[in-house]
Amino acid sequence: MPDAPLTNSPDSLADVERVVPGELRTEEMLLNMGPQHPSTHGVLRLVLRTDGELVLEAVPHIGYLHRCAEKIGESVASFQFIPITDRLDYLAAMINNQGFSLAVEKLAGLEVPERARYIRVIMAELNRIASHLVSFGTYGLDMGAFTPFLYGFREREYILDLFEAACGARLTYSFITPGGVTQDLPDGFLDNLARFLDYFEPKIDEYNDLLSFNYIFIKRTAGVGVISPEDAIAYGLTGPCLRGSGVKWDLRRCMPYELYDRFDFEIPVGVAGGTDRIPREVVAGDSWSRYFVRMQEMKQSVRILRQCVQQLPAGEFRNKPKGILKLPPKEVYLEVEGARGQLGFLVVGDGKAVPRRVKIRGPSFCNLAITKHVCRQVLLADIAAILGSIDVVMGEVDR
Amino acid sequence: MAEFTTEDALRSRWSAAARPRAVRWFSGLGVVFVLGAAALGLLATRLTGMSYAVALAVAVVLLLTGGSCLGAAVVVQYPRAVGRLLQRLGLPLFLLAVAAIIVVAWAPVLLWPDKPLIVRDVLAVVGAVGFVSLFASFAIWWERKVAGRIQSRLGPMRVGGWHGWAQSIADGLKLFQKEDILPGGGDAVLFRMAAYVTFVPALSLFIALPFSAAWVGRDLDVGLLLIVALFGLGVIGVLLGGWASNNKWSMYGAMREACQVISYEIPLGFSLLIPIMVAGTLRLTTIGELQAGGFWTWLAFRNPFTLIAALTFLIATLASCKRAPFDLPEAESELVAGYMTEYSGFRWALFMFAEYAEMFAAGALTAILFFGAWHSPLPAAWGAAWATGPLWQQALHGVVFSGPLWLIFKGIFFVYVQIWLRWTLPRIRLDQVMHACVQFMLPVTMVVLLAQTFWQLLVPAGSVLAVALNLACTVLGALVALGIASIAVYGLRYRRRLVGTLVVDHLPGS
Amino acid sequence: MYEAIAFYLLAAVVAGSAFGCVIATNIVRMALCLLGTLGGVALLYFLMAANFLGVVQLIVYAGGTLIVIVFGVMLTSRAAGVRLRPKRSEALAGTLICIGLLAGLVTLLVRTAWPAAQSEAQAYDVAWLGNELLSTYLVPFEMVSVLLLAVMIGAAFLAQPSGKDKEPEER
Amino acid sequence: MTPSEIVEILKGAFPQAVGEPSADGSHPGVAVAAEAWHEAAVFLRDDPRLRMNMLRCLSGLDLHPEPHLELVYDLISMRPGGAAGLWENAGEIAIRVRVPRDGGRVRSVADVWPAAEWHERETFDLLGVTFDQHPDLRRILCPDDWVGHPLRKDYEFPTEYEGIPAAAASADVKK
Repeated sequence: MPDAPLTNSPDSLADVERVVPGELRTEEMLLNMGPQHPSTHGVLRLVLRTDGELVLEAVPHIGYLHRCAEKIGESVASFQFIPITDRLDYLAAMINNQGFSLAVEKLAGLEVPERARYIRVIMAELNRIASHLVSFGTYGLDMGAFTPFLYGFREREYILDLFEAACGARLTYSFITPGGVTQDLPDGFLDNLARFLDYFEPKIDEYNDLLSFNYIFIKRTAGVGVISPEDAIAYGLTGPCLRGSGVKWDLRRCMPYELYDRFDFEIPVGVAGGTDRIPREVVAGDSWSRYFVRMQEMKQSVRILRQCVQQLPAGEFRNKPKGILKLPPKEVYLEVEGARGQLGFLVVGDGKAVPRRVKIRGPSFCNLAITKHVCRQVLLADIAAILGSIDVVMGEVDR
Repeated sequence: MAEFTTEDALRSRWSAAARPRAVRWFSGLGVVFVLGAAALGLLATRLTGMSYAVALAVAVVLLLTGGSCLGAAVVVQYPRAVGRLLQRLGLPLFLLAVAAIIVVAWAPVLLWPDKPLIVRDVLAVVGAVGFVSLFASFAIWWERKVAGRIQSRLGPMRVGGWHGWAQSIADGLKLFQKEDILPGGGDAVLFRMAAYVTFVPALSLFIALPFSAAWVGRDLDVGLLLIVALFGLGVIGVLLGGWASNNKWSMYGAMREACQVISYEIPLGFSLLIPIMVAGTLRLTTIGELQAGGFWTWLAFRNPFTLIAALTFLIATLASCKRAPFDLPEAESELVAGYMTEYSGFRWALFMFAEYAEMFAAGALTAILFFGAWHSPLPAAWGAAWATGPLWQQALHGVVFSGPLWLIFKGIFFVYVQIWLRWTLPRIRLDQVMHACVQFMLPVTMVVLLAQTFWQLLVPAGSVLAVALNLACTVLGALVALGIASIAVYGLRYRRRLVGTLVVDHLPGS
Repeated sequence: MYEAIAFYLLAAVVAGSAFGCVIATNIVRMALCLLGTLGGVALLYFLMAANFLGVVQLIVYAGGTLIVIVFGVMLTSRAAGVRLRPKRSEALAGTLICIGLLAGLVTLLVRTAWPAAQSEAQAYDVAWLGNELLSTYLVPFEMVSVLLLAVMIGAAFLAQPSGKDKEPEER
Repeated sequence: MTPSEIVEILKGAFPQAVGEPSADGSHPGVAVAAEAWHEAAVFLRDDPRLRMNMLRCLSGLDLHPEPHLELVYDLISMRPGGAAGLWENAGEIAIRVRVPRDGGRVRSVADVWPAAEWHERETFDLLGVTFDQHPDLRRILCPDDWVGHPLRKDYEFPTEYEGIPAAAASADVKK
């Protein structure tokens, strides 16, 4: 290429030995993937060291969406921080609200009415479905199938419609708040929800037929980016990425919070192929497993939602604290099972309304850290497959 | 440089003062031009010979200019009324214009039987360029409509009125106006050339592509080979464009394209050999005329090997037209847009035109070689009387039994298949593309080639075995066609009307 | 007359691009010029009603060899970006060789007794060509085939990965 | 396994380095001396009784005006063998490591839990703790040329960055 700089290498790339097997080698090239690239799902930048189509190494660079959420947390009252949590994992904002609210409640010793807890579970599970739908759609897009993307967004639109009815917002809800939720469910919400579930549940199978069991899709994702359970745990992977590796670990089951011990649901995990409907090519821990765990989780969320609709009690929707909520000088660390993994909040109070420290453990942050380990000796097209299956949201990575 | 403010952006170009001024100018100029044309016309009646022709030509040009000016004045004065009128009458007017142009272009052919070859060639070139641009506009619009329907959207609905029919024209106008950006550090000459190097072969293959036995630019004895050669030439433009863009992603796209197209030319060539062997010629018109007698005579249904060859040919054309699932060179989720990343405006449009031209050529070639060329599925014997009857009967014969319309229809059908696949399937990875070529396509086509050789040596035409397998393949083909048709009918029967918004209240059951 | 115009036009294109190919300093531009030359020669063949030869020229040289050249240039490290400036001695040597070649060709052209132009061109179509190749010229044809086979085997042998890692990317 | 049991096992192995468990029941943890932290980390991970295989989170706290920064490592032991193939929580604990505010250094545990790599980079970036023997200790969220460590309580907001003024915004925040 004329005048193209071939070495814009950051130091970390300077002296990694050549590790490619085989004789046929061409010149190595450094390739900047992102921060504006369709497959990096936001402003992630990967520096790829490539040899032809082969990627020898991928180094992620983050921070392009850093909005100082933790610093803001130290300067606003806990209620005021709820809208900031919306903007962490903006595809599953309800769960962020829920996680922070739970941490504050635990710190301040705030009781939550039972109806509010049910509403929270409904919202969290709906949001999990919405988030997984986006993941499903964009993963199809990464693999070059455009159509599932629009199907995913079509179904998500109904969920957003339900959210809009409940709280007036479609993306950044600020609905779940310390002590309960900001509003009671509107009239007809449960009917609409039940109708949506009836409509949506068979659609999951349809999408499995369309994309999950598509031969090309399987060929593109099965056996690509395999993460062993040991690696997954060591790298702190959580959520569908961890379960994709075959580790049956879900906070909703293993360390239940809210009301999750009341519901009957299963924890889907990635398994080796050949059994059931799982294709032969699949290895536990590969991109396909991570993707398929999400598809199955949507079904389980539907199950939980159906139980919620049946059990939802009448009563208060919020236990509003009297006056300003002061946080005692204690410390609490709490994790919830977000759509992308365990979302943790460490909140330290010091007797004032404004917390002394808010630390956010973004699941995508930890999940993304493994890319450097996994994206070695893969093809350029596999980068999209691996990144898409890890399913990061940069708002949560950069906070 | 003066700063461009938001107010500037918001200010309408046709401000209150500008509009009457423009109307005055346009109408004034228009009247002057028209009067001038009239005067010149009057003058011309007095003249003779060359000067008469020149005066007449100038008068016509003046008249057209004046008319345009008057038209512009009307548009500026009554933009909304003209817009509404265009929404109503745009499509009929457009279709009329196309028909008129075709008639005007072909009138000399019909009225001038002993035309010199040069006239025929000029017409063929004009026809090819016209067809390609018209088809590309249509196909882009159609692809967007089909994609929309597949994705439960509507696709373009606004421009021009009826289902956004003028979308491509509007896009084309937009592309013409766009800035022609040259990437910094790139090779400007090669960057400019690349678009033409891609476009010219894609266009020139239409010279040898017969639309029917009579409707062909040049009926070459090596027509098929020429088309295949020109198919392969477009790659050079893509390679040069990708390289000259000074963009690593473009480079990747160009490399992928070269790898893929060169590799798939081999199975493509082997699949081509089957119809060549059956027909014993490279002349496309002869191959086409071989399949005149109803759809059981189509080459694809001749015997199992030709059927397999037809399928491998379809797959190979997908790869050489870089359509999904082989769209790696422009894979938007991996390479952004591959070799086209740095192109904009008209040059980008040239690449698109080339792509759609190649798509149609591939579809038409599939039809000519395997699926009955320009013949309808009806047996030719039924229409034999019409073929030699009076002119209206011949015209009817051309529509019902065999003629360019059938080839265009079939070509569009295969283009539709390509669109359909693109919006349904994910993309293959590069190593899988190569693997599929070398490990699957190549052996299959070679075996088929060998088998076809022995078939032709050992199984005489008309023998029981030949007839039986011909029948079996025909039935299979008919069943597949019936299946597709029934799916289409089912879809039409149970289609759900798309509502404008996706709200829970519109869910089924409410 | 048309033929004459077309011939001179094409000849100009061929000669011009050949000249450009020689004087270009960038190897990829040379490839583009080569495309002009090879394509122009193909068109000259068409002009002489040697359709088959023209098409083969397009397929083999313009569509095949040229792409492989461009491809190879781009793959081999930074050759594509290098500006080629011949040394004076090289230029001199090249000029001498070209002059020698020109002299030889001109001599040949002048000495050969050309047959008078045939009044009507014989229709040498593809079928005739095929028959001739497989009957009259069978031995040379087959020898060329054997040569090509040997080249293919040699290429396969060279490309074969030596050592342990036979399959770099097993999927 | 309860946090106090974990602390006892840890104390058995490192009597000097391990402090008293924190009284605050909402986030049970134990202080470990910075010098012994890496050994303790290996022990926590490898001891068959503990097997703290996942580092969930690393939070840095600024204890201003005390001259210390506190690093809180949240560890959990995940083991298979629950009902229906479920993995279970076999104990969790927060390890607190104190380092001085100025020039605080601690040995990196990225070799013990790879998850620590990015967490440590973040703590280095935002709080200014140096992790020795870290494979790639660079800023992660802030740009490489950023000045200061934003999560420190005495952090001065810059008035501009690379010529981009931020004076008005920083004035607001300072109040």
